[in-house]
Amino acid sequence: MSARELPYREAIREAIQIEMQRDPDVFIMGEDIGSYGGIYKVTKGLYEEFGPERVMDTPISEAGFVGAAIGAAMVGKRPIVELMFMDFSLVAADQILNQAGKQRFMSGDDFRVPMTIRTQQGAGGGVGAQHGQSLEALFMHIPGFAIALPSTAADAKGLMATAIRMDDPTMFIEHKTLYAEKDPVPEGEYLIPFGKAAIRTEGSDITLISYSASMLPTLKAAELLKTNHGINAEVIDLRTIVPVDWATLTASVMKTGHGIVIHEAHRRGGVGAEIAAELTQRTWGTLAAPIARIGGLDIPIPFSPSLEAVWHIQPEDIVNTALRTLKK
Amino acid sequence: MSARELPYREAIREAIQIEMQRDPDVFIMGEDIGSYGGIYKVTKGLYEEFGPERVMDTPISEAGFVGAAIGAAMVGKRPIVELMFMDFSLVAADQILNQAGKQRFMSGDDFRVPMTIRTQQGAGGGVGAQHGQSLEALFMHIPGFAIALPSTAADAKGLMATAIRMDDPTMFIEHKTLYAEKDPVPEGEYLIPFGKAAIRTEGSDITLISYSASMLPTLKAAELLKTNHGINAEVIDLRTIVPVDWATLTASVMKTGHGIVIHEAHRRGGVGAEIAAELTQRTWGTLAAPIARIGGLDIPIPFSPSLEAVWHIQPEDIVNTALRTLKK
Amino acid sequence: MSLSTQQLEEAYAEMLRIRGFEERAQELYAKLHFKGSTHLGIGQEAVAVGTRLGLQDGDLVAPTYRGHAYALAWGMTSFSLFAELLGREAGSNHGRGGSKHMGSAELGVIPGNAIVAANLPIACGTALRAKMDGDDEVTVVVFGDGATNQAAFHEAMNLAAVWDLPVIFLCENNLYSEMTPIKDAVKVDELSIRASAYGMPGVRVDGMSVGAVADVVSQAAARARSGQGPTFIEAMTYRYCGHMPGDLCDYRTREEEAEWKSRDAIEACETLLIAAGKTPAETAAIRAQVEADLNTAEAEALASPLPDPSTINRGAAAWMETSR
Amino acid sequence: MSLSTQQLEEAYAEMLRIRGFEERAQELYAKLHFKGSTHLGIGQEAVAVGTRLGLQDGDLVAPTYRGHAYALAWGMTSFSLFAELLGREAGSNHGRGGSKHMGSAELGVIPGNAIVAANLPIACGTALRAKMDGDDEVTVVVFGDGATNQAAFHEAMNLAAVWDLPVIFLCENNLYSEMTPIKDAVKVDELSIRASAYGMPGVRVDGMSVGAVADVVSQAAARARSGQGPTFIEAMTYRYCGHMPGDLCDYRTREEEAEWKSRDAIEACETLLIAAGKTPAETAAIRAQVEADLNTAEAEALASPLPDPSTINRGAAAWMETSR
Ligand SMILES: Cc1ncc(C[n+]2csc(CCOP(=O)(O)OP(=O)(O)O)c2C)c(N)n1
Ligand SMILES: Cc1ncc(C[n+]2csc(CCOP(=O)(O)OP(=O)(O)O)c2C)c(N)n1
Ligand SMILES: [Mg+2]
Ligand SMILES: [Mg+2]
Repeated sequence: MSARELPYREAIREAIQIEMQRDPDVFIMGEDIGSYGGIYKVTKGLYEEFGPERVMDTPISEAGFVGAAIGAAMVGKRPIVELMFMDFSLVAADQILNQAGKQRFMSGDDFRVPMTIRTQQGAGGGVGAQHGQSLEALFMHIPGFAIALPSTAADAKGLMATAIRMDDPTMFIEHKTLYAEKDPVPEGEYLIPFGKAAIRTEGSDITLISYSASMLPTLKAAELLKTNHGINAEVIDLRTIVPVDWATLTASVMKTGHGIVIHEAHRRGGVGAEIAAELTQRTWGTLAAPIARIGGLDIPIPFSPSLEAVWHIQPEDIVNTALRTLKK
Repeated sequence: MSARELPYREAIREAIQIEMQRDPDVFIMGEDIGSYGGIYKVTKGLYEEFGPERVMDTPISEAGFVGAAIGAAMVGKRPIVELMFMDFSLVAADQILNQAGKQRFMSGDDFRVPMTIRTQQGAGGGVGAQHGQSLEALFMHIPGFAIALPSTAADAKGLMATAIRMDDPTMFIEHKTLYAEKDPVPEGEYLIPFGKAAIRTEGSDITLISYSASMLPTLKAAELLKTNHGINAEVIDLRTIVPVDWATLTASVMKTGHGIVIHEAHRRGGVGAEIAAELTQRTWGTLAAPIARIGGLDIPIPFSPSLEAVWHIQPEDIVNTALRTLKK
Repeated sequence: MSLSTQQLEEAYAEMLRIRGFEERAQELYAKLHFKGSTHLGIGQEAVAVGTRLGLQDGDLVAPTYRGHAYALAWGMTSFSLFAELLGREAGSNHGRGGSKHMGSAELGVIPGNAIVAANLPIACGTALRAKMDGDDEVTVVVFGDGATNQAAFHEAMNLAAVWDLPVIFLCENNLYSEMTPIKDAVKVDELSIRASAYGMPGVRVDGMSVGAVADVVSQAAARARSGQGPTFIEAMTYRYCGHMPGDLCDYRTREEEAEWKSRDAIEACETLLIAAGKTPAETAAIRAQVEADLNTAEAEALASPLPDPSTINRGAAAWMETSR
Repeated sequence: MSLSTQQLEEAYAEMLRIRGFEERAQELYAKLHFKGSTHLGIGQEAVAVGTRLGLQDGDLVAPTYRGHAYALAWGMTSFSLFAELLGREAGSNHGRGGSKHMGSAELGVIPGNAIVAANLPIACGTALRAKMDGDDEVTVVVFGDGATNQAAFHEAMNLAAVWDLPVIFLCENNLYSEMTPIKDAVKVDELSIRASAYGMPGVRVDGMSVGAVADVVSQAAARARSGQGPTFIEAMTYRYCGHMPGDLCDYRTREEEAEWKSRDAIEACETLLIAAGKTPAETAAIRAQVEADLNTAEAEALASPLPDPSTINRGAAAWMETSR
């Protein structure tokens, strides 16, 4: 497969476009995604290609249209729903957590919900406490959704296509600060399985585990560790948090003996807690130090740049934690 | 303080009653809580004592009346809101997580939200997938609420009174299977601070950490461990999960070298993950085995009794995990 | 749409079957054959049966937790419902759902929903599919008077209206949401006025008359099928039983109950049948047949096995881990 | 309520102040003095100013993310708003909230809300307090046309109606929710009809006329104060600017914009003032004074410091841990 550079937003669009061309049951709906092309322009051009019936603008009724997507999915469609900001998932939380994720089980496998919820998250740039949250832990805890949080354009394309084709509900969480990031992206149909982490940098001293936009400070920290301290970090991109690729994580931590999980979401009760607790179980005996966690501070996201910078994870936070973990 | 036996539901009622007598700004609202006294009869008699203005029946509008409680709290009231089943918190999730928990911070400390959300959770008895969930992890992850999950009538009384008097939002999570459980409960004003765990059984071999109704199988497991295996478990009741009493937990695990966290909520991304990850950090070097976690299975709660029994934690599950942890 | 004798007879049998089922469910619960509450529609049968009569094969229904009547009216067997109530493997949902969630993909029954009003948006979705695919299938979604105060009601009503969806919003106004009288929950006298907020027709109908219900439903269905969009129907009805087991109904008067029971839909239907020439012996025979069938189904369900615990994964997605 | 010359003059100055603030906000954003979007109400000033004129001191307002106008009309200083925009410690929210959340407990401004319609239930709560305590304070809650399709709108409208709360629901119908025209989002012609679904009076008013707005608001307030409950007001207005920075408004026509601008509320107010005997020199002096004040406030805000990172805990509850 040949690849060309494409920004993250366009890679996602391409996956949706190809899936809509392949399967007439795929459609997408959300607020201002039609002729406007979406606030972050992910759906730009789809309206022109597929028309208002398959690229549907909705009223500001998240619970309503997520529910409508569930219903359509239960009778054979493959809807994609855009939630403009992930924070708005909370006005649709009942439909997402009590409905979509439970229909198949409660019906004794009589109904399935092949729906994809697309949304974007992330602080940074003054979006504040109600437009920047990273809420993936909520959707990980309650069984129902497979969840992807791609950090590269290629992953975004491959995981989006897989999500759309899956027979159970998936949540596809983009990050607002990644939309313009470019990567080589394979052309045509391209699928990446859920549950397969990517080793971004090989290393033998410590395993850094992250996903989504937090991969950026994590990769930066790995560089700093190497350059300034001669430490070889292995950097793993989880890609999906449901399911988690335990095999890759376990093998890496067994090799390095040290691990840190890094994510932008609040640390308390975050995905890092699950990874750290479970990995500790799985690698006990080879661990040389407790697995550390780094997350957003345990307060709402502040608006002011001087406070937002403290709230956010910096590469130095990761470096310092690595040094502490390695007792250097 | 003298104490008499009182069921859990009456202990909660007594705390509310005393606080309503003390402070005219305290009021309570919810569905069918007035003359009917609430589905689980917690508010029985309050309507007669305080009248419809302070014991308010509401339409089926959880987002609406949680929001109204927030607004009232922002201008000086101390509302208590009953959410009939915790599962219904999801239709009010925006008000709870995006509004109540953030107002104080976003306003630069200009507004406070001294509101208490009371609700009940718990599987068992065929309540099924939409009426039995334990969702505390969701509300722990997003900063905002202090969260209590009492397991005894006395704790329920003391923690409820504290919750009502707190100046920030609190969530008070009852368990439907505990309402009829009796304990000695102190009379009159009685307060238990948040963040103070209770050691229910002292022991030196392994620390069992739990809360709410899962204390019952946990205490039973401790008995079985003692009787059948000569193992002395220390049993700790967390009482509040925000804040967590790290000092008590750390001291215990440092003493025993082993720990298990047990809760009814799904294990993945549950409170147990946070406790295990953090305790591992805090007790590293004294830990003889990884801290284990036991939770509800990672599927919606099944209705049928034969499946519900498997979904639920049994004392034997805890015993087996303890034996495995202790390598016995 | 006035009902033929044949239709009246079918409606009569169906309402009897529903009531007989509900009464047995009540007893099974009282005798501790199952747990976890159940919400019965004794007294409300005409709404479900009239609705089904007003529709066509292939039309979908999305009921509430008080959904047995619709499941039966849509052709699900009483055996599969008894078995589901009892949590048996042979139940409509293989025991995974229970009383509140009975459904059938084959028969067009979207599972009942235990969250008030949550099936309204979902029904917009099934209707959206029909519209997208150019099928003339209609979805009817059922909910109570109290549900009209819940958020999802509003968003679904508006979506259906603005998208001209082939959906019928069927409100069973039984005057109470649990123990709260509707007059304490809304300030309007008729709920049907709520339709006007969405530019949707709203109509109130006597829910104790199976013919009247069939009538308005068939008109709404015709509207929906011709692309004119949704209709809101407020069917005035009454549940003779409590909201749930143990509810003593002390929030309403015995007089009110008696007044509604005096207009019982099954009795009214029997009177019509007699007037149409049926003999009391013939109606008694229908009753007896329904009773016998229900007895058989109940006994068979009671004799059928619970799910094997090792099959707990049925209906779980591949990535749900169920080991402890 | 027809406005006195004195009131007209105040309204004129206030609308100028608001527009001047918004234009400066736009420029500050364009010049990268702050980030994170901001939602301006250029063109809609008469709604905020008329509303404040129709109310009394002590009445509360709960705006949206497009809330600067209300914050200013309720007496918050332009300095504290500039400083908040810029994330400074001296800002109304000490830089914690930003453009969308400006509020003041002292002045009765419930913080703006970045979740569409979320302030409606909250406003029911502040009104409930007044009712409980027997105060005759009124709360006005502001939202857009698009917000009337959001769940919380519905629940709040119904609660307020059934509890006779002293609250005014003020809908700024500017014809668009972000880029979506209201006619694509609802099927009704007038949003005010939505009030009837709750048994609440609904009225439409010209939102480009400060007097007309003051009029209906003061009537609604009188109703609320006398215990008769809420009113829904639909104020027809138009935002001259985009929904947010970068919005090029290519979803609407230049003709439509011109038509609305030809009815500009500030110009109309100036015409009235001149008709009432003010000279052009006098109105120019008012303009100049407003400009000068805004320039000073803006400069002071730009010169004021950002919050000290060590104070990040301000407004955090005791149990929030902020160490990493
Ligand atoms: C969101 C939500 N809130 C509350 C409940 C609890 N509940 C179950 S049924 C019911 C009453 C519903 O009344 P109505 O809509 O009139 O229907 P009815 O039960 O009378 O048929 C309530 C409050 C629920 N299941 N879901
Ligand atoms: C629940 C929710 N959904 C979507 C958004 C994104 N959003 C912000 S403003 C807006 C448009 C609101 O339109 P309207 O209510 O007409 O108010 P206006 O902005 O025109 O003043 C939308 C969709 C949001 N903030 N909250
Ligand atoms: Mg009802
Ligand atoms: Mg608008």
